[in-house]
This record gives sequence, C-alpha cells and structure tokens, in this order.
Amino acid sequence: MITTNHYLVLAAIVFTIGVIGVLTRRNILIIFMSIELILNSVNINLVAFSYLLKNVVGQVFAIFVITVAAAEAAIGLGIIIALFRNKETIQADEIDLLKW
Amino acid sequence: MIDQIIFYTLAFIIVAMSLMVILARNAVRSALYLISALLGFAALYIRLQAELLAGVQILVYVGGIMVLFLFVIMLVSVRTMEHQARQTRQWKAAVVIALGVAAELIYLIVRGGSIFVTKQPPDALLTKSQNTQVVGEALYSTYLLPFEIASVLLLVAMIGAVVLAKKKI
Amino acid sequence: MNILVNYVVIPLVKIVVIVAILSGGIAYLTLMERKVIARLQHRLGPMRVGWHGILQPIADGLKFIIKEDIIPIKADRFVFTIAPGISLVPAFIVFSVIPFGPPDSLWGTGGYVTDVNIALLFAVAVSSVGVLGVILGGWASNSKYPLLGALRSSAQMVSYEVAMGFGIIGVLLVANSLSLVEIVEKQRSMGVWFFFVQPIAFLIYYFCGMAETNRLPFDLPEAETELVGGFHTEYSGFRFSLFFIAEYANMITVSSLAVTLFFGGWLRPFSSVAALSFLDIIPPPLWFVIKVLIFLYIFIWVRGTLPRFRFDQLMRIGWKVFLPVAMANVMVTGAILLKFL
Amino acid sequence: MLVSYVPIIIFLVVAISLPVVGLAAGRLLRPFNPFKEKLMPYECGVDPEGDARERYSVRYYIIAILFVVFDVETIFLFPWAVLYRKLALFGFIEMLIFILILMVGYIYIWKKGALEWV
Repeated sequence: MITTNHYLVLAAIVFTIGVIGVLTRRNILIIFMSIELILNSVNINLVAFSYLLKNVVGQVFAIFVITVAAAEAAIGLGIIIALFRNKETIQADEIDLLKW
Repeated sequence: MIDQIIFYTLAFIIVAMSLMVILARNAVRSALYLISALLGFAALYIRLQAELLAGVQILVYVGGIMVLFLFVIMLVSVRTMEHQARQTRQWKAAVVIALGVAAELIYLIVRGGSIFVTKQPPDALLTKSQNTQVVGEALYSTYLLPFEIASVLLLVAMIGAVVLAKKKI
Repeated sequence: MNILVNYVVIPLVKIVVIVAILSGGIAYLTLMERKVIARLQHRLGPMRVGWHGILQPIADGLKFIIKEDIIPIKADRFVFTIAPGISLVPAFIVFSVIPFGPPDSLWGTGGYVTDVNIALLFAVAVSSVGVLGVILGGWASNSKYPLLGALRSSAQMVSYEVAMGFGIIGVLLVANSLSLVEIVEKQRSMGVWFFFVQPIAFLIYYFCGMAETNRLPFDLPEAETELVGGFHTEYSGFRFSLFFIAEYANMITVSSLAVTLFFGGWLRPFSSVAALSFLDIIPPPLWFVIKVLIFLYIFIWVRGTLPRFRFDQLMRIGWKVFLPVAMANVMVTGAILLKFL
Repeated sequence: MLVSYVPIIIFLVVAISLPVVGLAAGRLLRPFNPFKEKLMPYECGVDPEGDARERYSVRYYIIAILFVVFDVETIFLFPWAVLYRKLALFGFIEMLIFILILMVGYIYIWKKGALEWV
C-alpha cells in the first residue's frame, strides 16, 4: 500500500540530493540543475497532497512553481552568461569578488 | 501490488537519475540525467491523477527549460573544466549537513505522518470531470491574481534576460 | 482480466501494426519523394532496383545497416549513441494518441491506440522533446559543422514551436477539449472541418510544421552549401538513418495532426451531407491515410518548388510574422466566440 | 482513466527497442576497420583546426529564453481555451490582460533589436 508518506519521503530524498548538489558542485550550471531538482521535489509534495485531499489547488500551485522555475532559469542563466563574459569561468568558487 | 511496482520503479528512476545529475562528469551528461528524472516526475504526476501537470512538465521542463540549459552549456562550455576538481573544498562538511537535514525531514515525516490520514483515496475521486477542466476552473477564478502576476513574472524574465545577455542596449 | 486485454493486449497488437505501417510508410515516403521531385524536374528518379525502382527503399535500408558505423575519436560516445534515439522515439510515440478511426471502428476497440484526456497537450509536449536529440547530437560530435548546425536547427525549431502552440490554441477555443477523438467528433457534430473555422491557425500550423521538421524552404540546418550536412555531419550508417527516419516520422506526425485538427481526421468530406453517403464505401481509417498522403505530397511539392530562406529571414518570419499573427488569431477568435455564447 | 496511459508506456518500450535492435543487428553485419583519418572530425577534407567547442553568438540564448517564456504562456492558454465556453467574457478579459502584459515585453525586445539577426 503506497501512502502519502511514501511520496513525502521520496520528495525528501530528492530534495536532499538537490541540496548536496548545490553545496558541493563547482560548476554553476550543475548547481542550477540541482535547484531544478529541489523545485521538483516540492512539486511532488504539492501533487501528493492534492491527491490526498482531493483538492486541485496543489496542482495549480505546482503549475506556478513551474512558471517560477522557467523565469528563474531564464534570469539565472542570463546572469551566468554575463558572468562568463567578464570572468571566463563558470566555477562557483572562483567567483569570489564582490566587484571586478 | 501493481501500485507498489509503479511507485518503486518510478522512485528508483527518479532517485538514481537525480544522483547521476550531481555526480556526472560534465554538464551535458548532467542535463541528460536531469531530463530522465523530469520524465520520471511526469509519470509520477500521471499516477497522482495530475494529467495536465504531467503534460506541462514535459512541455515546459523537458522541451523548454532543458533546451535553454543545453544552449547555455554550449555557449559557455570550457574545455579545461573537465580536468579540474568537481567538488568545492567544503564538500565533506556539506554532505554531512545535507544528510542531517534529510534525516530530520524523514524523521518528521515518519513520526508526524500519522496526523493526517495517509491512506490514499480510491482513484477517480479527483476526476469528477476532466483534470484539465478542474485545474482550469481553480486557476482562472480563485487564483486569478497569481495568474496575472505570473505574466508580470514572465515579463520581468523576458526583459531581464535580454538586458543581461545583450552587451549593447 | 478484462483490463489486461483492453489496455495491454489489444493496444500491443495495434502498436505493432502501426509501427510496421510507419516504418514501411517512411521507407516508401523516401521513394515517393524521389519520384515526385524527379517528375517535377523532368527526370525519372530511381529506376534500377525493381520495377520503376519499387525496391529502392529496401536496398537503401540494407545499405544503412551494413555500412560502417564511425564514431569520431573526439566525440562523447555515450551522448553520441543516445542522441539519434532521443530524436526518433518521440516522433513515434506521438502516434499513440492520434486517432485514425472512430471509437466504434476496428471491431469496437476504437481507431486509436489510446484516448487520453490530454492527448493534444501530450502530442505537442512529446514532439517538443525531439529537439533535444538534435542539440545533443550536434554537441556530442565535437566538430564545428555539426555544432553550428545543431544550434541553428534547434533555434529554428524552438522559434516555430511557439507560433505552432498559439496556432493550436485557436482550434482548442472552438473544440473545447484536449482529447483528439473529441476534437474530431466535434467537427462531425458541427458539420464543418475546423479548417473553414480557423484557416489562419491552419496556415500557421502547417508552415511551422514545415519549419519544425527542417524541410524546405526552412531546411537551414542542412544547408549543404554552408554547413556541409548540419547536425548529423559526423553520423554515418545506421545512426544517421535514425535521424533520417526521425525527420520523416515527424513529417507524418505533422501531417496527421494537421488532418486531425483541421481536416476532420477520419471523417469523409462533407460528413453531414447525406447525399454524399456513397463516399462511406471508403472506410474511415483509409480516409485518414488519404488525407495524410495529400499533406505529405504538399511537403514534397514545396520542396521541389521553393528555394531556401536565409537564416535572418527565417527568424524574422517566425518571431515577427507568425507569432503576432497567431496571438492575434487567438484573441480575435475569442472575441468572435463571445457573440455565440 | 489512469489505465489509458498504459498503452503509451508499451509504445515507448516498442519505440525504444527499434533503434536498439537495429544497432545490435547491424553490429553483426557491418565492417569495422577504423584508422586515424577516418575518426577525425570532418572539416571538408583538411585536418581540423582548433577546438570545436568555441563560444557561439549569444543570440541563440536570447531566442531560447523567449521560447521558454512563450512556452510557459501557452501552458496557461491550454486550460483557458478548454474552459473558454464556461469563462466567457470574464475569461476573455482575464487573458487579454495577461497577453497585454506580455506584449509589453514583446514590443520591448522587438524595439531593442533582440529579434534582429545581424
């Protein structure tokens, strides 16, 4: 019997994987992909609760999360491109100046 | 029984592919694994009767955002990167802390899970009418304001991206 | 037990038949293309293999299989191998939701593999995945022409996908359903094909379809004079044939969706006019195939007639003409529909 | 009906097996004798110059951004169009505002020349 808890645990695992990715990888692009994983784990929770409570609000919010993810990816990757132009690197720990 | 098989297969795909995302050598491989994970998420949404969301997930995430990622990877890919260290220096501490957070989350879910009825409702309760209609009704009436704000968000994304990326404006 | 038969066994039989028809159809589509273009240019086309070249596709297929499969030394082997599959598989799966006959046809099992609630969204979403194969293929080759070709090709595909999406919304406003079966049924109950209700949406859809499948006059990615062969320059043998099959499968997908959305799917012409009921002698699936063939013929005809656009012209048409027109079409359709509510 | 998605999974398996079987069958039939020149990246017959993964025009990225933004816009249009008969005038005005806001951005990028391909 698969309960809502199963989905919550799955989401927690994916969330953790995302957090580890954000904290440990040096490549900004992979950090961004880890953030996408985190957003998706949140969506699992929303949809699992929407299924449990027989209420579609969770799905509506999941759609908004996807919208935010799209906007975030657009702006974030724009920043990476601007950064790459100036610093010629996409390693997170080499971008350690507040001003250049 | 079938329910368990579906869930554990999808969960395995999602977790394995997510792990590969953060372990992969180069960014294109990561993107490839992320695509697989996202398709797994979409299948899970279908299992949870969120059909519209599954379609949106494939259309926007797999067909849209991941294309954007691959474009940027191509734009900034630097050869030398593959030979450098993949992890930051503090990666051991980071993993320990993240696992601590995970343990806490799972403890909370397992202990606190009983406060809500965790038994899944029988199928087809959500689908009095089609999923698209039900979601649409909520989206265009109750959640009218977030919907309009979403357009402002997209406007900001569009303008911001162009400003950031174009040298001469 | 019943579920197992209805949702596993019967669909499996249909899937195998559809895949067989598609594969054969794609093979003979290449022959049709060569023959039609030869006619347009006053040539004969393939004549040697079999009667009037009738066995040419089989010879081509065999050749694809026995040719040496070269993976360039600098390529990313894993991505290089997987990319043609990413391009091919979505092109095929779309057919799982396209209806080719009414729900009561084929001994009551329905003229489709499956009828899901979000069929149209599924078809649009899945066909948007194919672009990833092109990008990954070009990247994995690690060679200049494929990379440039892949960038161009994917930029073109995504640009036209947007206008295509808006075009489809025009139909949805009239049909009010994402199920392709219901969309065709709606055309029957309204007694009019959606082409006559949404002609602008159709034109946008079909032109964008041509651009999506990288066909002339939008075949910039394969512009031989400048890019050698585009994103599949480094591909040879069977892997190349996968990209090739994907392109033709996409042509069939675009034509099938155009027929389903705008030309009444499996319906005979003037399905509401009883006087023409003698047309029913041709069964619905055959009507569907005939209509699809007409669209495929137009694809080839256009290729034989028009020159190719320049890349800047291509982008301008996509973003500055098709997109605003498609958006205006959606809002105008909405405004007109308000009168009928 | 959830079960109506099962055929799609079956179709997926069949579609994936096609190229796999083809590649495997071809492996038994085709020749294999590579040498250095054959495995070189193709550059019109001369030895390749430099690295292929150079940096490319940022315009491709702008196109991809605009694509994602409009793609998200279409996903809001899908349920809207399905529900249009129910929403009627209210829905029309709602979507008109949504599209007008995005139109501001569209006109902005048009004027800034981001759609120009020079």
